[in-house]
Amino acid sequence: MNFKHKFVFLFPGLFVLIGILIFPIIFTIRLSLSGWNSYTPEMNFIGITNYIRLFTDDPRFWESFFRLSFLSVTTVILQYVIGFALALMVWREIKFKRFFRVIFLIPMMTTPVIMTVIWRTFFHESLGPVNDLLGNIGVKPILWLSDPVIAKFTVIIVEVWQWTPFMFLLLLAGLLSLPKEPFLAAAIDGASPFRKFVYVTFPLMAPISIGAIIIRLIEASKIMDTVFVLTSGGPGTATETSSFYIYIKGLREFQMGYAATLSFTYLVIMIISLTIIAKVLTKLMIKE
Amino acid sequence: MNLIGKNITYKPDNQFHLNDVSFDFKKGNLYTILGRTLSGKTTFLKTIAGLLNPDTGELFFEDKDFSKIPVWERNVAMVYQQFINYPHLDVYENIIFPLKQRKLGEEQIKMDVEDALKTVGLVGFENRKIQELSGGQQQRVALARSLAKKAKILLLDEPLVNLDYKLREQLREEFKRIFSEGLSQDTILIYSTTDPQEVMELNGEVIVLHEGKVLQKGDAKEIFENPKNLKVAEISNDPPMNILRGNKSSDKLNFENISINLPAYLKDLKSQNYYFGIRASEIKLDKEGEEFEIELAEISGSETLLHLKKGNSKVIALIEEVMNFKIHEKVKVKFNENKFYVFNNNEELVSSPYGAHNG
Amino acid sequence: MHKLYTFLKYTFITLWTVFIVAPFLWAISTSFKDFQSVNSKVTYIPWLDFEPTLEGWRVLVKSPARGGVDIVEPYFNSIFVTCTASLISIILGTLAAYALSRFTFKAGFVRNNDITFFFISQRIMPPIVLSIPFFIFLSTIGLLDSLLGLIVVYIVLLMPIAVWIMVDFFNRVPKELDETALIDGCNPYQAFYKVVLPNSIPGLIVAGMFCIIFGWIDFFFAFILTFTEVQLLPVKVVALNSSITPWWSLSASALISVAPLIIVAFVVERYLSKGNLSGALK
Amino acid sequence: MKTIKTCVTALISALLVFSPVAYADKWSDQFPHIKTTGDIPGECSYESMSKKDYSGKTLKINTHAVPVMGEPTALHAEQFAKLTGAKVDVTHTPAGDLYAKAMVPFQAGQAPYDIVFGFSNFINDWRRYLEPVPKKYVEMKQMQDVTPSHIGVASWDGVMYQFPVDGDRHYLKYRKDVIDNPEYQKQYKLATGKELRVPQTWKEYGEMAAYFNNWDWDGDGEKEYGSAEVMKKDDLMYAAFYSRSAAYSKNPKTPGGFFFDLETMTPLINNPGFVEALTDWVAATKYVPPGGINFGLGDEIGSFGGGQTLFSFSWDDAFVAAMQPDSPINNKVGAAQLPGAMKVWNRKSNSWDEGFNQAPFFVWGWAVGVAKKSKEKEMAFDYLCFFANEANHQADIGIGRFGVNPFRNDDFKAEVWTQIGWDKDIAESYVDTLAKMEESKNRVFPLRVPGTFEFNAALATAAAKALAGQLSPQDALDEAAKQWNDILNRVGKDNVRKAYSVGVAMEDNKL
Repeated sequence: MNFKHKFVFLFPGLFVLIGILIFPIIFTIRLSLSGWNSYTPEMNFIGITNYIRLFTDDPRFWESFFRLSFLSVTTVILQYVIGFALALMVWREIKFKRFFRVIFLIPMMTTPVIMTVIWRTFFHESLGPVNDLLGNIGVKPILWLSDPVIAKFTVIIVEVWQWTPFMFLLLLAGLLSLPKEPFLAAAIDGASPFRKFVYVTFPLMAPISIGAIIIRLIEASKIMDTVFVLTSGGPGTATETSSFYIYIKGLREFQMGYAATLSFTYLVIMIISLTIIAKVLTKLMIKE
Repeated sequence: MNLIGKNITYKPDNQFHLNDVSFDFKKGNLYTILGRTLSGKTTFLKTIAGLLNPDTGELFFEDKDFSKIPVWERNVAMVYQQFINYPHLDVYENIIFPLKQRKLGEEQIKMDVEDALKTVGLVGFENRKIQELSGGQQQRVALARSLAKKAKILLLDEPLVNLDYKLREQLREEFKRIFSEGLSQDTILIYSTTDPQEVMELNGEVIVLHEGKVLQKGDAKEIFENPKNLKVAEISNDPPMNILRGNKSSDKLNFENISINLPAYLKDLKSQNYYFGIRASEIKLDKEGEEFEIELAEISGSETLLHLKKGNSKVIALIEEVMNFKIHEKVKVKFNENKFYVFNNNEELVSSPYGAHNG
Repeated sequence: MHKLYTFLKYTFITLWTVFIVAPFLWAISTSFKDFQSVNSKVTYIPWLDFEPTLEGWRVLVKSPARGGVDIVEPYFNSIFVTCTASLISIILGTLAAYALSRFTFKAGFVRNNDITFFFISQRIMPPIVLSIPFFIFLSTIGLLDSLLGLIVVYIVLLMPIAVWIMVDFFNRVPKELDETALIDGCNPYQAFYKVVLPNSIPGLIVAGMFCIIFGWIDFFFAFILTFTEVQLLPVKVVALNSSITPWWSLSASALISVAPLIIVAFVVERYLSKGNLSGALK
Repeated sequence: MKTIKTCVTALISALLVFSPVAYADKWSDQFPHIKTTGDIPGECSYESMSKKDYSGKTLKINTHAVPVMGEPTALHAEQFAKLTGAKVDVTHTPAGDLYAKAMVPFQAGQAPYDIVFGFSNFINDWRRYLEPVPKKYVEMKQMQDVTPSHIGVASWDGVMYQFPVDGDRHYLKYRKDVIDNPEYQKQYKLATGKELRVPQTWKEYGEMAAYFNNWDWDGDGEKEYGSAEVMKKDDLMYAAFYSRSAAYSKNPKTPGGFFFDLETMTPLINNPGFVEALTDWVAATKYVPPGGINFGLGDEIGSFGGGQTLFSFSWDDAFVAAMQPDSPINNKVGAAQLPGAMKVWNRKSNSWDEGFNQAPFFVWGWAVGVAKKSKEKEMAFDYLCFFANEANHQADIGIGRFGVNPFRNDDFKAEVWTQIGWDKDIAESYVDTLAKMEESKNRVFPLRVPGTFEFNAALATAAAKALAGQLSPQDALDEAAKQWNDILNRVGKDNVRKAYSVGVAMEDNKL
């Protein structure tokens, strides 16, 4: 179909979005070419000095970026696997189905920046219940927040708790909308549950899976509230992620120009890598 | 006062959906578009409806430039192969939807709907939800909506293809009745299908479409008896016409491993290589015939389809009763030598058992 | 084999439920504690392990002059901003999604998919990237520290979600449905609101749910873009985080802030159970 | 004449403060907050404020979260509104975001707040957006009692930008019931051959903390630990590091800079003094409670105040909180100056000077200013003046959670504290500690230069890496020093030197 009316549908949303965003984006790019900081709050022009600094003299940003990649990929894979498993389990008849479905949805309704405060007390190494309960069965206190390696996994645990419901909901809805015929066919062939999953369910779910994974990757890559509240990027810089690092540079140290440089670079990298990931996933999961 | 299309071409993404199609449809007539899946039938109908704008070409209706009129003002009706109704409305609301849209008076609407319901046999189903109906009933609702509208152009896009065999047969019968009773002389009815049988039964003007191109126009009998070329012969037969490469000698038709006595009507044919076509129904089991090996036997309805093989020659035979065969079993079949179509190396019809000779 | 599977299934579900519920139980317990019960040793059960107090809850409605935070007004602000921004995003997003799903757009190398990606890509930007430009932007148009200003910003945040879900949804609604409506005499607008919209309610519910969730849980923009006139719930709650963290009132506020969304969870589940949402989510 | 008048009012107010009976007047009836003292006459007393009329005007304030500073701000705002008819809007912001919350609008040329709370070391970044405190307030009686150190902290180059409402310093808190316990003294002597006493040096501190670590020494059935310290990166932790470094690096024989050599602007933070302090600190990770390496100030206060550790050192808040009547260690804590060291680095001779050295760290504390772009400056200063009036101040400093700490000569009297239920010897050791810090001639003031945040953040990141074992102390501080040089180049050496010279002048007792 092709009518001139199509513009009436598209343009309000598109122009509102562009209208609100055009200034921030141009501003960010311009800001990234300036030396704006707390002591010289001016939009001066310093060329690509900031970019040179980023690419030659800021290993911390790149470390934070690779850390972010690790954290977001790991959490999203876990969320996908667990979310899929849960969705499969409450897909068909099961006792208290509706109860479980509601329970499984709730974590994503919580405000991360508030809920993580609860997690912090939960994992508090000496005053939190986890180490206390583990202590009762003779486990030594685990340094949930202060060991550089374990702290990463604590962040992952919290993220998985918060966002698995998102995967769960998308995948459950996907399962519920699957056509019945292929399952009947498989049942007639007497396929085992495992084979049924591999040859019927999973291929049918592939497009939904890709969509869900990409969206979760986008969201997970912004991970910041959790880190901010849980560990402040510590111990050392062990849990610092890109957006948290940008936050530090921008709103803590007030190197606005440089933070804009980081932002813009980050944005470009993310758009490119997400596009590639989407392509690769499509290749891997959908057999022609 | 006709619906006239001139040189219509629609070619999105550099692929022809319609390729230089012209036609002249008269009111009160039934036209069937015959073609395989993806041959451009739906595109053809949508172009007439106004859902698609052709890249080039002209469309006139009642002497007006139809392309200037948007779809919602064209007064056409269309039934899709998917059973498209408004799921949020019940049967009655579905049918009055286009009438309300045209702001007809309530009395008028009521009468029209009752007529339509009666015609499609859904009286008493007015308050049913669409999801509660069977596929056939859903398609009747769609048809009723189109009929109630009394549109000047009624488009049916493979309306029966998604129904099971039995329903299809039944509805096809009803269609014949509806088309003859329920339509005014003002209406142009265009019916697209992949099924040659339907074309035969509906018995209208036929347009054979392939890859967006019109291959042949004419009445059903003409298409059946004189397919202009090999492609038409394939499309207009189900199962498709068997095509065998062979040559004509002085008194024989020779195919690989098989030779058949020359029928009288082919006497004047030049001796050279041809494509020979023969319908599946013209190959019969016969103890006197050639021996073939069965590759596959399908039973469909009251018929049996045999896929046969001899050397590299493969043919399909249609047996008009249900029989059981084993695969690799050998059977003897005979070709009806009086029913051979002959096509030259350009795949054009040279000779038909029904008389047309093109050289 | 089957029994083993059932056993494993219920074990896994139970474990996961415990994992999900645990922090809430801990928060409930903590919300009745005082400084002592939190800081001297780990305590769990009120009366048994510690003497419960309602102080943590009282703080939420007390005036700051008496050591409280008074979250009542921010609570309603949050509800208002979230719902309004969600509504606008859904309206604009649904229209755009419909256009992207049904019509073909071409401008230079830009195609439908690119426009859709443009919408969704707005979610890639971490809030920090946008916070300062938005500050300048809103101050230029005089909307800093106002509900309207926040709504404007949240539209950018939420519309991509609405577009993403609705494009998917519309792609699953047969386009023959709208074509039929057109043929039946509807112009494209009528076809949209008389036929497409009434059949898109499941999609709209899911999109609405995601918009509400992502609007409700935002902290960063609300934090940067408001001062004294308008306060949203998360900002107010985070402002509890003094140098002596009042775990008890933070726990209470965490519980209170999730409460309205649990209703959303029930609504969504209801639609899921009826199977109505099936088409809504890809 | 003026002196006499001051003396008289001081005398009167002193009498009022120390009178054992609650003083009832019409103001304390209306405002129970000041029921102990009643209104105390002064420029910004309740009486004086009630004569002002700000009705129809609105005052906007951004302050810290409730309760620390946030609660007194809101409380005095409410009182101020009642007295003057003004409308006062108060917002609360977590400590880490106070800077940005004010700085973003400042830099955008906005003044959404009339009054902004922050830390005193924001002064250099903020002062161009702040209105200097008008002469009439600087010269008023109420201000005369503020100690010179705190006037210095609130001022830049002789101009006061921040209105003194709080005084801050780091000092040592210890568990009296352990250190003064003869049993433990014997036991400790037996085990280590050393005296158990208030630690005089960081080495002693470390030894004692290590000894009293990870066992139940107060008999409550829970394990206790050696020390609670702010080790969480970015959460004021660099202040803890400077406190630990002062004794090793602030050499009275080498004036001219603690953080930088003022002449050459070479960062000093990787010299052996700082490295020694960081080495001590890394060792300290062994005797903090589990998770202690991730403690922020709140955790530190909670941990020490909850009776979990033997030592703690940072702001007053932990001490005052621990001394609240409902605290489990009420009257079981002592205060002392920060430990010293038996050697101090001499950067001139490039060698250690042996001998005891101690240097108090006047860490930044709460500070508040009035925005230059504010339209209600007069009202804003009146509010601040009212906030800090004597009656309010006396009432505020006794409430631990308020975070208002002594900064007036009057505060350094034991009676102020015994009155709110402290044991006499504790109150005396407390005021003695504070007074000695004021008297010290070897003080360290926080870094207040352009880019303060970047410098501190770079140091905190490096120190955190050392604490987490990612780098050795020397490497970590070398990395920090390298970053300091980068920042210097970005900001401009001369800019930093100019600003830093103000602080150095205070340290060298020239102001």
